[in-house]
Amino acid sequence: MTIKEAQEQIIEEFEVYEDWMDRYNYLIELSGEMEAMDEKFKTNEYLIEGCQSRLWLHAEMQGEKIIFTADSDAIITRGIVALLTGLLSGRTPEEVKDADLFFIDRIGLKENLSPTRANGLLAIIKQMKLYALAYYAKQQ
Amino acid sequence: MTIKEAQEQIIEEFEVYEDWMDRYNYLIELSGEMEAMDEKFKTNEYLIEGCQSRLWLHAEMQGEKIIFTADSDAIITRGIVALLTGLLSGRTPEEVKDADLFFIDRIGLKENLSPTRANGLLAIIKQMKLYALAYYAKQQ
Amino acid sequence: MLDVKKIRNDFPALHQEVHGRDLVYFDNAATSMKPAEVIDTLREVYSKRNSNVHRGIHYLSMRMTEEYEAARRRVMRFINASSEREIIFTGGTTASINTIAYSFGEEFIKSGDEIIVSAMEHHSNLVPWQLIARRKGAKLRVIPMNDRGELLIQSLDELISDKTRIIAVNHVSNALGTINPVKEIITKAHDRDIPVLVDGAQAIPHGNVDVQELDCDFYAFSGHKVYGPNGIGVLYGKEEWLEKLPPWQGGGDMVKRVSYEETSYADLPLKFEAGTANYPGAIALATALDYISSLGIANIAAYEKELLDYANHRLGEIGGLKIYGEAENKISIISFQLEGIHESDAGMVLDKMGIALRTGTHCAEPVMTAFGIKGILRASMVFYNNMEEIDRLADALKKLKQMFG
Amino acid sequence: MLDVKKIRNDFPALHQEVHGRDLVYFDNAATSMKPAEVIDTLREVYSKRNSNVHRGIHYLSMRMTEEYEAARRRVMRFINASSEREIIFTGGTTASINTIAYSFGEEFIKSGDEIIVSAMEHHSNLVPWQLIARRKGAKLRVIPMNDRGELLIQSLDELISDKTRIIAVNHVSNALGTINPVKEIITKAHDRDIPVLVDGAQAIPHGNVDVQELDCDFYAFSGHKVYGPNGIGVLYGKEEWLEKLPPWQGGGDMVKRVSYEETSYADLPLKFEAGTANYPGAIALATALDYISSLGIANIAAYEKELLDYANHRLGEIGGLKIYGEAENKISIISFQLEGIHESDAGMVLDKMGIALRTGTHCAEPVMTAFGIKGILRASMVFYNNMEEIDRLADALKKLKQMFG
Ligand SMILES: Cc1ncc(COP(=O)(O)O)c(C=O)c1O
Ligand SMILES: Cc1ncc(COP(=O)(O)O)c(C=O)c1O
Repeated sequence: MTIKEAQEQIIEEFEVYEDWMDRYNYLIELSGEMEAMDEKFKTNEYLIEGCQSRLWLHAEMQGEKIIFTADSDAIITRGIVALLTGLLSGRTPEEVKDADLFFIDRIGLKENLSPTRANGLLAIIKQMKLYALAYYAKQQ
Repeated sequence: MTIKEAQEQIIEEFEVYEDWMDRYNYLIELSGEMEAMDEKFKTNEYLIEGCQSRLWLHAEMQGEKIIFTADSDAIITRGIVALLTGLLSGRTPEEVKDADLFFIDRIGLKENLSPTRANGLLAIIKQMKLYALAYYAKQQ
Repeated sequence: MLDVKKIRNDFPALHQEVHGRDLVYFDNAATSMKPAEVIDTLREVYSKRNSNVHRGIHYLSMRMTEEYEAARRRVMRFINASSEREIIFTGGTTASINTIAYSFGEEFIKSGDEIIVSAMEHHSNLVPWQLIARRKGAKLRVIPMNDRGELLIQSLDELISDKTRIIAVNHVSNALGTINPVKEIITKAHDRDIPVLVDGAQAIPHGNVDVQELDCDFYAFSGHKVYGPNGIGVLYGKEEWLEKLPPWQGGGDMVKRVSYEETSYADLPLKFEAGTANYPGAIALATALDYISSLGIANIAAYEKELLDYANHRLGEIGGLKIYGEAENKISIISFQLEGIHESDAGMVLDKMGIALRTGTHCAEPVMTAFGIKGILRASMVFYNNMEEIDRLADALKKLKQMFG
Repeated sequence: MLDVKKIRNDFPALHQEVHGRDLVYFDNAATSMKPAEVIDTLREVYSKRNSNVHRGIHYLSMRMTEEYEAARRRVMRFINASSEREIIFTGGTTASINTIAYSFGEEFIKSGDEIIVSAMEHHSNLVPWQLIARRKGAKLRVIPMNDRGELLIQSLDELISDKTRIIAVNHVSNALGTINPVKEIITKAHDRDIPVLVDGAQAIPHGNVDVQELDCDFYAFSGHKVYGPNGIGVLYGKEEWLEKLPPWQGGGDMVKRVSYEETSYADLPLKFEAGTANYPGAIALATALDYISSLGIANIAAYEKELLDYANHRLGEIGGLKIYGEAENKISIISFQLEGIHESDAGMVLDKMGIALRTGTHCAEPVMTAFGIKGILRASMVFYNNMEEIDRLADALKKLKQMFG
């Protein structure tokens, strides 16, 4: 599945739920399914600034692919992070750096987060892209 | 004529004029009729504070009576001052100090002056009464 | 005593839906809704009587000036100040406190001096003092609190010293709801001739404040938290203090005589009111104060106590809910956390259920630090809230626990 | 171009009687009347959407925050700032100028330094600089003017020296109407790396202001003079300057992290916005700016020029009437005296004829001193005024002369 197809699938899943309470429930579920991050990465070095809740992101290359692991002390944030790592982890740096993340607007994610979380969302995406760019540059 | 009677007369004269334009005209007339103050008293010493226009007041005893002379560089103020000196000059200190100046409220003078002038009016009356009090005390 | 149903009709903003649910507005400590009278006053002033105050000698300006000065007297009466010269209109509590921090600070605080604040100050009554302390090389001392969120004012006996120049303390804590014993603090301070500034932002809306009885030297509050508009606030100061202090801001209205060489300042209160006054705001604030006076401050306080008791009761049923701030004496604010649920998750979900409350540090980070937490949820209730709304909150919190369970 | 008849209907306060006569409102430089849209915006915000901005994560608070930040961007576009980080909401021009006088002054002005102002400053752009000069032991230097009320800016070459730290000058004089050549002043100042603060209180309502084109470092104006509400104003500052300056007021919203030991400040623009924002005021101000944009600033300026020309013509007929301020380049303000008639007599009688204009020193005492007078009458006209009103003034002045003749 391409990143584009995977996003279509997310959108479909979200559209099943009429209201945001159910969507939050879905995000909570996703959060529950996501593996916990290795505690050793939960340090300031991996912390993303600008969120009310704390949010950590780690990236490493395994072969040709970037592997993202992430975590948050807030469950809904963790659910969103699960969406993002599910979407982008295990892709090539090139795929990640070029990805157009249209699902965010389509499901109205930003509007339904608090401003600091919307900021956090943008910050984590930016950070993912930065990692991808760095690895991509290294590959060239 | 007592101060009270003189005030009744002022009130009557004002009531002849229906609107304040005419009353101002009347004050301008009074100003024209009032003798100019001796220039030597137009100094800071005799200046009353708190007016937009300048206002001087001088008092002296002639026999048993206080003689007030006053002046202003604004004509309407001068007219009001003429009213006041006309009313209080040539009275005994006791009369002046005890005078209840009801005509001011009755003709709505304060309401129809600018606030700084209304202040000036209060300030000059206060000053006149202070003079009267001082002379009265001396007489005792 | 209060006819809350009727009162709610006075507040147009209460009657709206949020995410398809009737709004429950429990964010009153952040800002209050406004009664129609206040909103109408603003409209009337701007559309019928508007004109700049002071110095004008035309009718509209004179009338507006009178109205503005009458508003000052209405505020004076509301807090029982002894003279209108003691009432300064500012932009809000923050501006009021900064006025004193700068003016008093420049005149009376020097290197090595000390300023006493409490462990539960809002940033607005902390940062201005930090700034002046840094400029002058002075030090902040802090009145500690216990784990119920009550100040340990006995400690004042040790904190106060010959170096103490001023004490700045909140009357009611916005984060914990604690009503502080400011009168005792003031008495202790005055024993040593130390003036006291009281941050009354959260006190004014909830109980009778009598500055003469308190004997405070300065008292600050905001319009927008007491059912009035934004951009207006009050600084009360004892006349003898205000006379002694230098002006803070320069500009129109605060001067008597100006030349390039020499400038003299206006008399009180104008000495501290530089620039065009927010007279519509001041008049609407006076309307707000009259409005709550007409309801009866004692009635308001009594009803809000009922709200608090009921909320304590209903929230007490919820397992894993921990309340922060359990002072003997508090206003109708409940700050809490749900075990295992991040406050921002909770706030976001409650929002979707139509319940507006505040999450985070509430501009009182040191309070959070003291309790070893990063943030809390705060439900702040006032006289137009009712028991059903508290039920809605309790039910929502139960649902929340299931969701995140 | 402008349909003044229709425009007048947008301003409810214009339609009233004073002393039994239709109001002629010529006191616009003191404060402007407000279009219904502005008044309605305030009502709507307070009655439907009110909620405190920033930090809130509930719907109303988030939406209000967006609206507030959108207002900031609307202001940014109006003056063509390059970033919303450069737009700081304050209480008004006076507060804006004091912000810079304190913040810049504390950081960059020391004993022996010089601050340049002009001979026609409003007290709000003079007293703050006097205050900081006194605190720091600095000196004020003054750009002189000629007897037409035009600044002699060649003299800047002599005034500017290595000691000059900042130049603070008004864009348009409230007392004389002069439009000052601020761009030239700024160019001269920047040649020597000296920043310039422009007091734009009287300029913003009357012509296009483009801060990037001017290249000014700071620009200040008030809401209430530009058809917006009181209690709100703007401080524009170049980002690079605002980054360098220390915060002025301490409080909520202007901090990032707070503890009793250490506090770090928020990013721009919030670093300079301590305390609860006047968001209703900011939003209504943006409405006012949009309103005049929709009329077209160029159209406004052109029509106001017509008003000025006509007023010059009609007042020119009156013997013994002396106009103060005859700059080549001026806005529709006429300041004048009638020979032998005290301005306060004249103002009082004009008031009874329904004409509201201002008398006195107009918070610009040094200007009066320069002309050797104690005060003047000022008729300040804007786009909702019309030729008939000017006729009424001219006729009234003739009548006045008879009365006092
Ligand atoms: C040129 C000028 N600067 C500054 C001000 C002060 O503005 P405000 O009183 O709104 O702060 C005014 C208006 O009074 C003014 O005309
Ligand atoms: C206790 C306390 N002090 C000061 C403030 C600051 O008030 P404002 O933001 O209206 O200036 C607040 C409110 O935020 C408060 O709750």
